[in-house]
Amino acid sequence: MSVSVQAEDFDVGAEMAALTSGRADIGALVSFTGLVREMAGGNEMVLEHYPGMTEKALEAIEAEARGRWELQDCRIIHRYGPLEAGAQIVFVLTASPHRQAAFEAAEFIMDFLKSRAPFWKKEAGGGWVDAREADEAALGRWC
Amino acid sequence: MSVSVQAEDFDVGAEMAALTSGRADIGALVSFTGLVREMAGGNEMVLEHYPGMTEKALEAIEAEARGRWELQDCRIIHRYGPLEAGAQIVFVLTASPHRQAAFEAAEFIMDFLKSRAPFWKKEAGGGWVDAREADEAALGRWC
Amino acid sequence: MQVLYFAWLRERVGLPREEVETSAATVAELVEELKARGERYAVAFKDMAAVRVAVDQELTELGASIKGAREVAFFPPMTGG
Amino acid sequence: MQVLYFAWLRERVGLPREEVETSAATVAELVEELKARGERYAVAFKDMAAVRVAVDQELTELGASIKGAREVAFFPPMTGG
Repeated sequence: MSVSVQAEDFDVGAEMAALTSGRADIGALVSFTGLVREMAGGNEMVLEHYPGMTEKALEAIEAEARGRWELQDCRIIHRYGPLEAGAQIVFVLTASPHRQAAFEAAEFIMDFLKSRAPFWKKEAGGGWVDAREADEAALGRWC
Repeated sequence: MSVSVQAEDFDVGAEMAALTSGRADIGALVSFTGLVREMAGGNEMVLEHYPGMTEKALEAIEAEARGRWELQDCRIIHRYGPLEAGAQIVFVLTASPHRQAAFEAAEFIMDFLKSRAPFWKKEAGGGWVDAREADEAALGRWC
Repeated sequence: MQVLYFAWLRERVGLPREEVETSAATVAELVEELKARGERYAVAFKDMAAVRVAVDQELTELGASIKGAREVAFFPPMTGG
Repeated sequence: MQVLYFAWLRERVGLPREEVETSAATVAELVEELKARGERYAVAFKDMAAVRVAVDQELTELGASIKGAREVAFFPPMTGG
């Protein structure tokens, strides 16, 4: 199981080392780390999620990526709860013999996760972050 | 200066932490790590390079990426010398407010670096690794 | 059946989840029943273009059947990542 | 002018760099002069489709001028990353 939904922070170096440890068949490792950007209305946000469905949704996205690309391994971590500006929110790591597969799979996972995993962002000012049309549109290229 | 050409290994976690430290304006961080895959003819290879030109070529690739995408920072590390199977060869890190810019810039840098930075791989068996047509073709999509 | 609400749907309805007895066959019919419960529900479900639904933790459409479902969740478009 | 060789060009020529006195105006003319130096050079430069060149550390073409150049380097297609 390589999907984690957690309140705690994560260590990208340790995650990458754990994935490559003891093997020499991986050629390309791509990571995406999403960070909380400083906001106009205060520097904290809260990520609400749907326990149970979140894990299922991320596992389904990972399975879809593994079906589409030659992946040797894959890791997805998504945090929830209160997060300050600068904090890590999400981490996606893909390993493949080939760089293009690793890049595309990581982009695919991020594109689906943005609009299909049940998370909702609320800014410190009290407003819920609106879904971006650009995020929905980004799914189009994978269909 | 964010380009390093070195014989020593590098620490991806430390590189990422150094780039994001003390700032909260980055939204997306994409890393690519290239690793030596185990080879048929022995598990060591040697990377030869052209000191002086290598640094210039990598800096030119980085400058081109910064001109094309909204990058807040960028880091390129490339090793040379003897490298064992499983070892890290190359590292590219891009930071942007937006994930698509960070992904595309990292892919662009890797595509150019593969065919335009003066490195040559020699396998333990004594044979020089041939350039791949797929690598040359990969440049086409950026032109 | 458990009905769950997230984000501003939770805030507008005023609770995160509730047990609902229903004979509705589809999500859309369930929404009509809920809207009839009072002002808070009517406000929450006013703009259904902004509401997403999951039946037993699978994203689906308003026309989907809820026969035999254990859990129906309503929430705004997702904003993860 | 310094002439540099890398990878199998270095191995075939038998040295990594040398000082060359030349009146060649272009890379192509320089290659012809070098090939005339002997068998090792002739073998190294036999298939020019497999040879890349940099003048003063900038990638360029065989037709490029080398007037005033300090450094001309020959090498196979690059295989970094």
